[in-house]
Amino acid sequence: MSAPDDLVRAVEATLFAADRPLSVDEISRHLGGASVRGALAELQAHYAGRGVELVERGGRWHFQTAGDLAHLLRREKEDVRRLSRAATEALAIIAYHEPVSRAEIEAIRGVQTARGTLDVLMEAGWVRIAGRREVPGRPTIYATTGEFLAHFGLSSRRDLPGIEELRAAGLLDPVDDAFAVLTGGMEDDRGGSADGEDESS
Amino acid sequence: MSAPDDLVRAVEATLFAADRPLSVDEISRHLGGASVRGALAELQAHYAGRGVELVERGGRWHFQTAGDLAHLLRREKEDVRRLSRAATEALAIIAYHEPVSRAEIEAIRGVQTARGTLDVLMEAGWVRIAGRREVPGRPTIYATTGEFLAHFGLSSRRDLPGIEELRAAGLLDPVDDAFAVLTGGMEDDRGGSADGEDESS
Amino acid sequence: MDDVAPANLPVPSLFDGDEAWDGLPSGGAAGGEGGALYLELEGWEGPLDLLLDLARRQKVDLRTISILDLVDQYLGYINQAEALRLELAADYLVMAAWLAYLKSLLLLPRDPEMQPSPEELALKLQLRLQRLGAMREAGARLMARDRLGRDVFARGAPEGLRVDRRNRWQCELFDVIQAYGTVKARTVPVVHMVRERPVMTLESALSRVGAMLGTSLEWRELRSFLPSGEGEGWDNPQLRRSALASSFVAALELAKQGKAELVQDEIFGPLLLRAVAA
Repeated sequence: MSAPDDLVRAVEATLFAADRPLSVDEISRHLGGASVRGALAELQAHYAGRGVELVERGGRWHFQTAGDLAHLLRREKEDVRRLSRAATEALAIIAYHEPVSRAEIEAIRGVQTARGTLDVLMEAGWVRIAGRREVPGRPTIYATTGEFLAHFGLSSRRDLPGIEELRAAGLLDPVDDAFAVLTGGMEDDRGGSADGEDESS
Repeated sequence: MSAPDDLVRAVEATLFAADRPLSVDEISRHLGGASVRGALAELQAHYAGRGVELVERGGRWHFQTAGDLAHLLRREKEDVRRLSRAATEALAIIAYHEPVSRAEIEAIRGVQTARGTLDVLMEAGWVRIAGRREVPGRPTIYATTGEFLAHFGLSSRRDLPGIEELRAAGLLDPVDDAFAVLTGGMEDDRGGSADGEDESS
Repeated sequence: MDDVAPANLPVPSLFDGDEAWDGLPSGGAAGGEGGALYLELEGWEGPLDLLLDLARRQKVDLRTISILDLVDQYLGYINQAEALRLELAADYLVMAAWLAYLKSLLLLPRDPEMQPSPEELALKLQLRLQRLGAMREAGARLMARDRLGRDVFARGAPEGLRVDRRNRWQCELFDVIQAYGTVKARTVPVVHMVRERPVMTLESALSRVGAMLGTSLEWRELRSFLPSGEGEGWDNPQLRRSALASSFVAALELAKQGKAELVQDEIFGPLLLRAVAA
């Protein structure tokens, strides 16, 4: 590689330090009126095939990262994170009851659901907006996605265990047995009433 | 000129695109963990003598225009902060003695350091608080930053102009130490009077 | 005796002659010999700074400055300032006093007992001037380097590197099912049932107290109206408390109906009760 001459070096440095693309005239003016076209051509040849290229766009010259390396400018980093309990509950409710509005999710959870919770489920790709309910206020309704089924190894939502199976598995027992004990232990008959709803959908 | 290999191109592109100097680790992490030292050396050699150079400053690498082109590129508009004499001296003392406390700076300068002086240096990003000295009073101690090295074109503090000579001449030692050496170690009371504003602390 | 630079002491050497001082930022004041000093105290960063500048004007290596000359120059400077009635900061005056003292020590016959000797005091001053001089020069050399953003430039318009963080959310099917179970269990309507507790009703207290009152015109304490009897559970303290409360309300009711009199001599004292004589 032959050493570049001073004009080439000056053009190279000028374009490198410029905060915007420069026209031939601007470069020339910056360098005391020197004729810079030859230097530009030389630089362009020099940088061809390198990680950085000298390009002309609409009569203005600038350095830019080589097109095939553009992916280096944006790198993705994945953080593995566990779904929060609130989000897991919301997901479960959507899966069992879909399509549901946020108000319905809250009614079933008995707790307010933060806006971010549904965003997380959508970011995860498991929940999608499934339109609007045609009732006053036209609330957005949510449903699960194909990705949801794939991620959880379900062939369809029918694969989700029904209420009776949940009961059999003890999953409907109150979590907080300690609470029951404290309040006098009469934790028995909690009405056949409650489970009536929907395994269906 | 042989075509650069993919890794060299990738390192070149990454450093060109970066908006701040990058450490070897950062470059490597950005490129999926590749070992980049060889590529850096190759790039540095390739750019030597061009209008743009690859430099290492305090362990971080960046491209910058060649120093000998300063006369072409110097910009009138955004002139670099002109440091006051007090700030310049304080900066030199911190750089050559770091880490130092304010009292140590004042001992060398023989004058109190105005509150704003160190602030200016910290605001410029050249000086940082480096903890506290574990002596009575636990004074804050100051040191220079990577930005300081980058701004003044120093690869490391070893590059500080004349630092070896100064050290060899004992001029980086406190007056009392130098005095003890010169007078054969009589380190007794120090003339009680006006020069008493201790170098110690 | 003029030149006090201690020739007998080894002195660190840094600068060869005065070239090294060229190019330094000169202080705010300048001036030639003999009173041509003009005064510009703002220009000085303290007395040491002034001394250093005076020393530099001796045009010699800092190792060989004449401390006595330096002292004279400093004192001359201060005198001039005072003659012009300039207000001098205290530290300049302190330094002047100390230098005058040092000068007298250097000129007077030597006191061999004195520690440290005047020469040593002078040496210390010289060491301090050397250190300040060294740092001043270092600062100047630093400032004169090719500086990023002034002499050399980073890329003007870097594309920038971006790291997009993405979350990969983790959750197992079991978590979902369990969560549903939890929600269901949590929101099942809760039925509250109050357990039957042992009480004495107001009605039964009223009839009991009323009946017992009819047979006695003596004052009797309320507690004596309470039922007792081991087998019937009247030893249950809860039941006894209930009986007392109900009997008290019954007594009030009887008094209100004019069938009984109530007396209590002191707060929390025994509550006495008897039938009203018809």
